[in-house]
Amino acid sequence: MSEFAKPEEYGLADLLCSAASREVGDNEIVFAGTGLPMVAIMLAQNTHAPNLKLIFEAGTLDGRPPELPTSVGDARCEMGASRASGLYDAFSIAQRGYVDLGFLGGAEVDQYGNVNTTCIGDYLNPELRLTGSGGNPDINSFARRTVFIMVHEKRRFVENVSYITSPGWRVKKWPGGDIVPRQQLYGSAYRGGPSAVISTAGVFRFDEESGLMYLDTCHPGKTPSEIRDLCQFDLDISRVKGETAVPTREELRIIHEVLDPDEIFIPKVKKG
Amino acid sequence: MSEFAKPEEYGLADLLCSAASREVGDNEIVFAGTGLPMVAIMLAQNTHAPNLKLIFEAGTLDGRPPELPTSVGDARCEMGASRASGLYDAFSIAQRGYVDLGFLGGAEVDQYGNVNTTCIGDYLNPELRLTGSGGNPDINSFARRTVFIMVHEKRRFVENVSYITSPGWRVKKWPGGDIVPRQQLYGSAYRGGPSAVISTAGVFRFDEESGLMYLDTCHPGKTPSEIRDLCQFDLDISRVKGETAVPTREELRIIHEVLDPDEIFIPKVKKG
Amino acid sequence: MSTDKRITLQQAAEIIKDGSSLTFSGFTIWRRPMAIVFELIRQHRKHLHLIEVNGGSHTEFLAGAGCLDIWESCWVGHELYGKYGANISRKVADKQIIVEDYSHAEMMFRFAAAASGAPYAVTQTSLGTDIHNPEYDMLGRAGLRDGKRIAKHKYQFTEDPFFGAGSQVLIPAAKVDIAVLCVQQVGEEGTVRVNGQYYSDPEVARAADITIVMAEEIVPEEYLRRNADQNTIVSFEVNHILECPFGAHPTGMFGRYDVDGAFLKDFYGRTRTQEGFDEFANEWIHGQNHLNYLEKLGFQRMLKLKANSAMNYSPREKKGGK
Amino acid sequence: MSTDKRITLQQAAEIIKDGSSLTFSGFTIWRRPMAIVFELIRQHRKHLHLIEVNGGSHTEFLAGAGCLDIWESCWVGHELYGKYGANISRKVADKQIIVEDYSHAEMMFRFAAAASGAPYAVTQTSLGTDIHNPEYDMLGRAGLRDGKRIAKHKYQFTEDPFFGAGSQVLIPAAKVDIAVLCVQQVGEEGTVRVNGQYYSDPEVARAADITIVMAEEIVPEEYLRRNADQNTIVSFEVNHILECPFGAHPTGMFGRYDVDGAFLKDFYGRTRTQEGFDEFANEWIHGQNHLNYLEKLGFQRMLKLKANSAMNYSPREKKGGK
Repeated sequence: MSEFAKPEEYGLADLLCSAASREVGDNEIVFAGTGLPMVAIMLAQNTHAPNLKLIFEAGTLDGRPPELPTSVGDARCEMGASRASGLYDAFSIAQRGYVDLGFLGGAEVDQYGNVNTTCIGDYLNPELRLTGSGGNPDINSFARRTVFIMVHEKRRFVENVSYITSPGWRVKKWPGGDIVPRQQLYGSAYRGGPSAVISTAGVFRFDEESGLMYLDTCHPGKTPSEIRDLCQFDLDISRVKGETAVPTREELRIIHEVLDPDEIFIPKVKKG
Repeated sequence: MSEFAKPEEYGLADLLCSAASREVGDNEIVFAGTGLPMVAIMLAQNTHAPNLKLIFEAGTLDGRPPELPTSVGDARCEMGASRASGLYDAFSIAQRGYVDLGFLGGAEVDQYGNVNTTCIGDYLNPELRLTGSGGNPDINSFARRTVFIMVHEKRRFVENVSYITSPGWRVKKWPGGDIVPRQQLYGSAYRGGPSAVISTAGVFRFDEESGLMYLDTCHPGKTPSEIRDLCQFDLDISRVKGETAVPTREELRIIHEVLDPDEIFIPKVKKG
Repeated sequence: MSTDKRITLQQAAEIIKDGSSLTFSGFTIWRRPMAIVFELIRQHRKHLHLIEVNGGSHTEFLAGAGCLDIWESCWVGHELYGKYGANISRKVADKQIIVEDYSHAEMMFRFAAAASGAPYAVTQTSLGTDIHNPEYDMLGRAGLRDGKRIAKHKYQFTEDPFFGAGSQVLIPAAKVDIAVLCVQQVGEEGTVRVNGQYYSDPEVARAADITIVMAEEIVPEEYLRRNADQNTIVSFEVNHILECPFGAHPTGMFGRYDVDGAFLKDFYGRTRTQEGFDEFANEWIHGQNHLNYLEKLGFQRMLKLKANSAMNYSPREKKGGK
Repeated sequence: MSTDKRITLQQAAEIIKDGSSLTFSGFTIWRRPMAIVFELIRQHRKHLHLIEVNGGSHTEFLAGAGCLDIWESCWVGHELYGKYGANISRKVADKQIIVEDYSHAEMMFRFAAAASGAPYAVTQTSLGTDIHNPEYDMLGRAGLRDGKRIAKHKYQFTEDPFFGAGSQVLIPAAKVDIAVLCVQQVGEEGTVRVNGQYYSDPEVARAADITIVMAEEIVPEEYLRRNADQNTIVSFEVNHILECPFGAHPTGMFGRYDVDGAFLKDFYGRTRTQEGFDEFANEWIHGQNHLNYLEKLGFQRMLKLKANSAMNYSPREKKGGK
């Protein structure tokens, strides 16, 4: 492994991308969304996980794009792929249980890893309608692990999300809406759930028993109590392992020279 | 239309094939099984119904085979087809309601057009296990009209078939097995049912109200009462329209020179 | 041999009546039948019920122009060229559009059910989310669930009786009057060959009662039938066809042209307000036809978007720039 | 780069254990993995549970050889070369094989459900027939419906709650241990390209827990990946691959060779009795390997079956003669 970069050599997006890529194991089947998740996965593919299999929601299976696609519908996804088909295929494969890991984003997250990408405020009288679910709940329902990449702001790490778009470790059982453990509701489709949230402040994981979020590592320069203060719920900071590992120089080279030279998703750090 | 053939110029298989082909309208979407039904449909395609669309169960859609396929899985099916795919496509198209007409066969038929292709004798202790259903019940469930082509023997035109493989106009409502009108059971999937049985003795149709079979036309040389005696149930012969129209010389030419020159399905009549 | 299926762009839009339910080919900002969408706006179509696996720039155009009463889907935005659907968002806040939310897989399975003639699909996706919150059944709240084209229920829950797999959510088939597709090639008799990802095109074509296919080129039917196993949609599933080069612009088409990112960024930036949308529509849609529109875009722009035949995308397109 | 997926014919058969449930590619007498079927017979495999969309000559070989305990399907025969499945028929009468009957569409939908991870499918086919007669639930009668691999019920009835479409039959997903496919091309990493009709191959490959692909040729993976939209099955759905030219004989393969009708007629004619079957197996299967088998068939026969590249079938083959 090449040397770790110095603080002035990388930006926050580089750090997130590197941290996210380390969640991927070799040979895993990974479902990738547009943007930073896509860069993170392709970084893993170009470093420690050369045999990972990439699925793009629009219908590209085991894709090996030579350059970064702009979205999962992009023609760039299909270069070198095993099969290019459609969404029925992609979601059937996911529901069938092939997917090891999904990378997702969100506007709000709660302490159980429930994520909102639908609206801010009351659903029936929304302050702001967002993009909607997309495949977020689907990938999160079916993958063994999911990793969320999020901007860390206090208004985003909340007690209760405005709308549960994507299921965490404690979910609502309808019609009553009682909160129940995810496994109880999913039955034999249960395979796992959110395994990490990588925010701009730190890396968070979930307690297996309680389903509650805890702080795993702080990004360089942040302290556990600072990060706790950036959450509306009472974040468990008792299990912090230390600092998030920073990107290596080789990772930075791949991100900026190979994957995203045009800075579509990840800006370069201005040197000097 | 060319002249009708003389009695010595055609055989029983020619007569059946010609009669069956006349059940097809132009521009109809037709689901074809292997054997004589396939010859009949391709005869229609080569005469009065040039724009019929042929579906083969194995997954060929709007096929235009230049020579007779040996079965629906045959590579010959696919020449000139709009799309070659698979059974999920073929059956989805059928269930979606695209199919106007299906051509089928059977070992036994009852007075309501229920057909058996599964076994002779008690299902739990069969005298003879036959091929099984294949797509017979599926095509018959979903098409607007179905035409059965059968050998006429008294043991085949029965009061009750050993096993209802393919649904007629009165069917069994499970779990009790009460006999109910087909439309009642099929709900919005109801589009029609058996419209004709073409046997080696005559052409039979069904009364819209009672769902009962009646004799429509007798093949040349057969009388209504002879035909009634060839049925175990009390066949209605009060509505006979006359004789089944015989093949034309042009039809015979197409059958024997174009479609089946090797006499795979239809033997030539020995002249002189 | 067959009846002629060719129609004009104007006729295509006229088939879609005020109050029709409709759906489209493509995925977010790829292979959307934009030329027909623009024509619908020119013809001032109203009260449309848009049901789609996912939304995109075309949804935003229709929403901004006031064509939509109902939008049933899961996502809208312009990907990296505009992070959310500002027109949908504005009209939802103003209660001018009813939005019915499903998940992406649910929308796909709803169309797959309709395409195979089943009244509903069975899935385990999105259990425990607010997508299944009975309070958020917006078509139900509006009293529109008549059980005819709009199902009596948004969803139903049941248990798997066969393997004890647990809770299942049943979701109704997506029944839709008209599907409008935008593809690379269609044959004279309606056979469609899509190159690259086909997204949900085969299912939406089969789910709809009427299917209109707009293609970059109409090719001899016989050419496509030489390789039946490479075709995507069957002749008899297509009712009408038309040729319209660059008909997907500003969205992209595999093997033909890239997404016009700069155009979408401009649209996204300028249409947060109704006034902004109206101005944009006056500039690019009203008083134009497809050829004027292309002239206005100009050769330089279109040549930059043109895909390289070996790569199927444009190596010149900078993805909308910074 | 990836782990090597190549195995031998013998190893392929060894993956299928006594008591396994399995399924195959192909349609009646087309693209059946006969070389592996013969090897299973040589290895005296027992107690197999064969679940297939439809049966064919391979079913008859396995039944005759005593490999099968259970056969769940809808049809067996040799098309025009043998009008029914005499070995299945004999073993059913003797109660040596349990047959569970579904309709053809039901079998297809059962595999489609399994392939998409759903526990069951919803359909309206075959309502009112004896396929749904509760007395004829043969696996239930045998006490085998444990709700694990074999569903607790053969079917269930329900009403459509969404559109009032009426009675629906629910049919359980076809869960199966191993799928064995026979195709034209497989890449080194497992990508499959089927030419011509793909029958139910994509669904059975995805439904099974382990998928073995036997191909006429193993081709460079990179060759197939140049045109991803022409491939049929994804690399990671395939666990093992092997190359076996003429591996489908006596069944046919689109673009490669026709059905050997004379061989099937001979088989059908000689195997009505167990003695006849045993004699046929001693002549063609036991003590042979695939190469001996081809030598025994001889060049003349195989050249006659060889498909014309432009037509994808053999213009020389007289379809088994009269």
